[in-house]
Amino acid sequence: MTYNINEKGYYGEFGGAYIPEMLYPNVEELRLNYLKIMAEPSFKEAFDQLLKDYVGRPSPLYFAKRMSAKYKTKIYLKREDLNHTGAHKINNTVGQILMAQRLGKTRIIAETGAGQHGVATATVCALMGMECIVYMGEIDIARQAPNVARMKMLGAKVVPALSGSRTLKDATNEAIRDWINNPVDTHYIIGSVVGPHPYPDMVARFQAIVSEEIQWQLKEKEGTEKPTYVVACVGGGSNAAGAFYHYLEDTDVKLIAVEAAGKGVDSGESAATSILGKEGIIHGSKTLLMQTKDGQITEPYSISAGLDYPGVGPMHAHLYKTGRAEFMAITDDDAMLAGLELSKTEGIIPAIETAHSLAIFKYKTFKPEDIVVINLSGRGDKDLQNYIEYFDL
Amino acid sequence: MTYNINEKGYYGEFGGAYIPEMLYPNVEELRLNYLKIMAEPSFKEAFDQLLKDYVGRPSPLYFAKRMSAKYKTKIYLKREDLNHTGAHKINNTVGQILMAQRLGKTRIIAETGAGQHGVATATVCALMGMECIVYMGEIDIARQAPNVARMKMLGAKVVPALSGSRTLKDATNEAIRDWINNPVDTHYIIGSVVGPHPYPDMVARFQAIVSEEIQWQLKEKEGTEKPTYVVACVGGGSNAAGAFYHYLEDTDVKLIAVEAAGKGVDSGESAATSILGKEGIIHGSKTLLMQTKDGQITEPYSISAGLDYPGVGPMHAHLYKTGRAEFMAITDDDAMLAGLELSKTEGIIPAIETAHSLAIFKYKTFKPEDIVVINLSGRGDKDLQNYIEYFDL
Amino acid sequence: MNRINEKLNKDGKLLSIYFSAGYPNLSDTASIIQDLEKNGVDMIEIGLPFSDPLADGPTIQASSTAALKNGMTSDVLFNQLKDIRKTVSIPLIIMGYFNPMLQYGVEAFCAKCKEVGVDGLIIPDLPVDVYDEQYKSVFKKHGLINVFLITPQTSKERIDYIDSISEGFIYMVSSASVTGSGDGFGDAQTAYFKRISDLNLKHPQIVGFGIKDEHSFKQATTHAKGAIIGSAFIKHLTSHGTEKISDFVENIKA
Amino acid sequence: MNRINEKLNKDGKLLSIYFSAGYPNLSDTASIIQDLEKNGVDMIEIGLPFSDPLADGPTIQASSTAALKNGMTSDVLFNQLKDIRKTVSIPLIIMGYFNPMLQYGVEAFCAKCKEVGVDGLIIPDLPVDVYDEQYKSVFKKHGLINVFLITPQTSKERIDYIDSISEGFIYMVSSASVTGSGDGFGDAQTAYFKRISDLNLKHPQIVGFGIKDEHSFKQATTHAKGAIIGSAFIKHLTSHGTEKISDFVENIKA
Ligand SMILES: Cc1ncc(COP(=O)(O)O)c(C=O)c1O
Ligand SMILES: Cc1ncc(COP(=O)(O)O)c(C=O)c1O
Repeated sequence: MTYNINEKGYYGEFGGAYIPEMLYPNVEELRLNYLKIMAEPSFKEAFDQLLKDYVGRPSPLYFAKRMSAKYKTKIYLKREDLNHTGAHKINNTVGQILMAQRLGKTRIIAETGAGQHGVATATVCALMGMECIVYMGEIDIARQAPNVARMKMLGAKVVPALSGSRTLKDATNEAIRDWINNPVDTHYIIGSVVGPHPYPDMVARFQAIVSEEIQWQLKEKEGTEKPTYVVACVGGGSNAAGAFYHYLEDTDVKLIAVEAAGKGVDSGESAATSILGKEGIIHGSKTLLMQTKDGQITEPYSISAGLDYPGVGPMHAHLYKTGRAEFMAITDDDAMLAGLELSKTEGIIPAIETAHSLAIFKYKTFKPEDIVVINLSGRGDKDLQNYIEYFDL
Repeated sequence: MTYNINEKGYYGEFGGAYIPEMLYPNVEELRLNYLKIMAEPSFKEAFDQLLKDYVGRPSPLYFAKRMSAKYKTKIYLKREDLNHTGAHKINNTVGQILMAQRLGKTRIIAETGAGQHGVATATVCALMGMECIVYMGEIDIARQAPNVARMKMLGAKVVPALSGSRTLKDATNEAIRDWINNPVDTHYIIGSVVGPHPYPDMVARFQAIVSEEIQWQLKEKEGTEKPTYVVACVGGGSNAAGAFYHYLEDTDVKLIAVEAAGKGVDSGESAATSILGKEGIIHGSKTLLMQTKDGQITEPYSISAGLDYPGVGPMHAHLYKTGRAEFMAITDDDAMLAGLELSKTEGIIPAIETAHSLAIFKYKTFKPEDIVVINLSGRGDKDLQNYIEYFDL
Repeated sequence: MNRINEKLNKDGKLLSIYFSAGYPNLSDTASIIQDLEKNGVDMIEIGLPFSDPLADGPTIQASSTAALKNGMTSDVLFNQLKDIRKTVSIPLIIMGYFNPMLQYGVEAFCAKCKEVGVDGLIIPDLPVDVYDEQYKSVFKKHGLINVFLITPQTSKERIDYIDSISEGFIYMVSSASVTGSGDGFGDAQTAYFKRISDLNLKHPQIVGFGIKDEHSFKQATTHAKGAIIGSAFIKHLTSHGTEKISDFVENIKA
Repeated sequence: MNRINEKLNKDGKLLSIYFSAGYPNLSDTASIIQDLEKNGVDMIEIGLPFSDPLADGPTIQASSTAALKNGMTSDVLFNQLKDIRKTVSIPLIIMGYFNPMLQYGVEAFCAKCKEVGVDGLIIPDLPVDVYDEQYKSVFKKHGLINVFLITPQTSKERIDYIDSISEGFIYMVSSASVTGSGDGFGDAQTAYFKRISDLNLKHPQIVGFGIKDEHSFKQATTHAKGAIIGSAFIKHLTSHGTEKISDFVENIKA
């Protein structure tokens, strides 16, 4: 059994490219070229150079001494929060902008929920002098004003998605519509391991730098490349895909994917997609998604805008189905408390998305000799307003 | 002639420790021990380790391709904005918290203006489990709400300075008062190269990592350790001190210090301390400061809270007086435009403080073969509200 | 012989109309179909509404959303159609996204289509190759024709492939754009219609996307067997309700 | 002989009062000095207000700020004091921060002090060693006594050094704290007063910080030659104006 993608673009039974014919040429062009381009030495060089000098990689693997003492195990934090723009998202957008250039595209579109991917996309477009249009739900625009301002500072045009629930799912619909209308000059930078093949694989490969670095960094620190556990939160799944990537086939390394339980898995206000979802098609991919009995996609809920997505990438659907990864669901309240705890014990304010993965210590006990690597996917600056209100600071 | 400090704690005629007797034991303890402690292998190791794994050093030296093309010279950005907490300030607080531990202190106080140093101090206190009190002008508390929230998330107590103009200068007074009242258990983490000897020198040494890295990074990229110019903005002067440090005595390398001209050097609303200041004593140090004919310290003005300080560190007073560094004064308007320009051409939103150093290209022409290293002292997330309002985004 | 093929075999240009089932009111579906046939429409695409219709423009999306709010589901639709063949004889095609069909069960969905007298399906997000490998036999078993799309960007090779597995007509997307945009056809589009016509494919083409009046209908059918109108008809329903369907159809066929 | 030394040579405990020049009103300086002498105060510290008085507590800072607002400057003060020696004979000391003096010119400042009859200076932020190296000769030239502070944290060695370069009294800070805090003296402080007294220094000590009433004055002067009251007197001025200075002094000396 393999846990990675097969030559047809599927992880087990999940994946594929369930796209309208209008998108076929674009997606096919990408499918035929992405591996070839990524293998070109000049691409690799440009990608590595930007990750190093622009993004600030390698991101540290930090031994969290006080957290480790508190939970009586060895906790390492992979510091994606220190990347330029403040999250793992930029690893992918740097890769995709180089890909878009090599495909001769001149116009970039993207969707965004919390705005992190939108900012990361606007950033690389500014860097390359490319036109950038970001679709964002009208409601998210209102509640993520600082990230909207960042995108505008960076020269991007932010277009409100006015349909549906006016959040991430609808922004994605709008971006796809734009792509259908602009089939020749435009590249769509998807922000997670979702969408039609080859997006999930391409994004996972760009994010794989995370586990590549964990391997040699852990070797330096612990004499082994293998942690006992790798833990990551899952919205679409890209930071988890990156953190898991080089460990996928090595079942000695246990994987924990943490989803947002919102107000409780069974509360009706949740985003615990794997647990609550059923097989279906969303945004071009066969995967697990939250939907009505009748096949209408439902609106999820989480306090964290970045986990507030009704689907999950096909890799994660497969990891769930096969049991390769353990899936945990963490509520808003537990996540917020874990975010505060990390702030006070390690001086790191995490994104609320990330805070979900830090909350697992409340529910899971580790052995003193276990090495638990948590992917610290982003910093909490964007979430301050939320923290302030929640804790009445 | 030396441009660095002498054994008596002076840079030329500037520096010294003009402190009340109540502070003498504390400052003297520090003076007698700081060099010894910094030279201890265990201190060095702990400092280097934290800078690497926690702060995320080395910060990249990034060749800004599009800015370079635009201004027809080679522009490198030293990415202090990528440090944990988003500015150079943390280099110093990491050093000082280790110093405080070795001096047996258990309680930390700090002053802050924009909140960056307060956040950096609260961060290292959380990391070490130390009590942290941050003094901040009542007016700054109101206009820098996100940084206040960050400090509280990190477990620090933020105390409003209610006297005087209720900004940075007064917060510093309050911090000094606190120290006078708590002479035994407390270490005062000053946030810039200001205050009584040995603070300016100690802070400069902690920030010197910046130019240490520039040396080997530039060697890798350009085959020489020596840029033609090193440019940095100056509030108290710590990021400039760090960027200049290893080049101080090498007059082949030209130094440019950029101060805030506010609404114009001669507008009466300015913070161009070196140009407008006269010799005097502020916060324990003999230096240049803005004052009335009668010796009362005046309140400066700049759109950037971090440059809004009526004094400047004694090192910079000396660099100004001797002509070792060129001092330029940049207005609010020029700085804001330069911040927007960097965002749109390189995808990096700088702190407004930093934006001042980017504005020099409007006034100074460089040769195509010149290597201009700009210390990108911090990221602009904290300034978004200001940018939004200024540009009506 | 499937009603779609029968219709395609006849002379003359075909007018096909799309609307969202359950719009403007939940129970309008059957009567709209009846009215359309009465007024001389040749074929109908019944839209099965979906929460996230990413290949549709704002007009169809809005009618979909309204229909869902009205309570439309696959079951409701089949129920509304259960006696449709007592009154209606033109070809009926369900057009919808794949996920609701997948949840219904593709086999069960096809069986129901056959039971109520639906002749074919258009599923924009079911790719040709997936259909070919996994679902063709089910569709055949229930006598359903699956209709595929081509666009100006579709390669000759792929057109041939699509032609080879098609059984009714080829849905020729007028331009690579979501439904409801554009304003009459320009030179590039009419050249494209002609280019495809000149390929002499085995299956006739019906143009969709951007047809809204007599003029664009004529343009589209100069080189193609027929044309489908969607957004323009839905706008008509939104403005005039279900009373004046005859006006709309007469205007096209004028 | 300097008036300060003369006073220190006399028997009995000395009451010294601090207030900010120019407070409550700009022109109150001289009359407050006169009133204080009239009511039996032994020595006066005239506060030269400063924008950033970092060793002072909130009360003195507030009176400083008010005095600056009233228009107090070094020049104004010297002008107000120009005839003071016509009416006042007790020692007068100017207490202020170093920067205004530096701007005035230390030499010029000292000359002016001498001219108007000021006997000494207390400059909290002028360190002993800087004074020793750079300014001692200027002070001497103008017959001014510079007063240094010691605190409970000051080492024996440093106390000896300070004693060696002092010429009047040693300002013994009651606790290492800014002015105006604390509430009577505890065991630690009285032990400290005794410890210093037992050193038998060359120069007498006068206690400052935290004295506000008869009780604390008695405590402070059990082992010291005198005590300085600052914040408590300023609070009195704030509440009662300049009319009832006698009440305040009587309460202390009761
Ligand atoms: C910090 C952070 N972590 C995690 C996520 C979730 O996305 P993914 O599951 O693709 O990593 C987001 C999305 O915005 C994010 O900003
Ligand atoms: C980003 C940034 N740059 C510069 C400064 C000015 O301080 P300094 O001159 O000590 O570097 C500050 C102070 O807050 C700052 O936040």
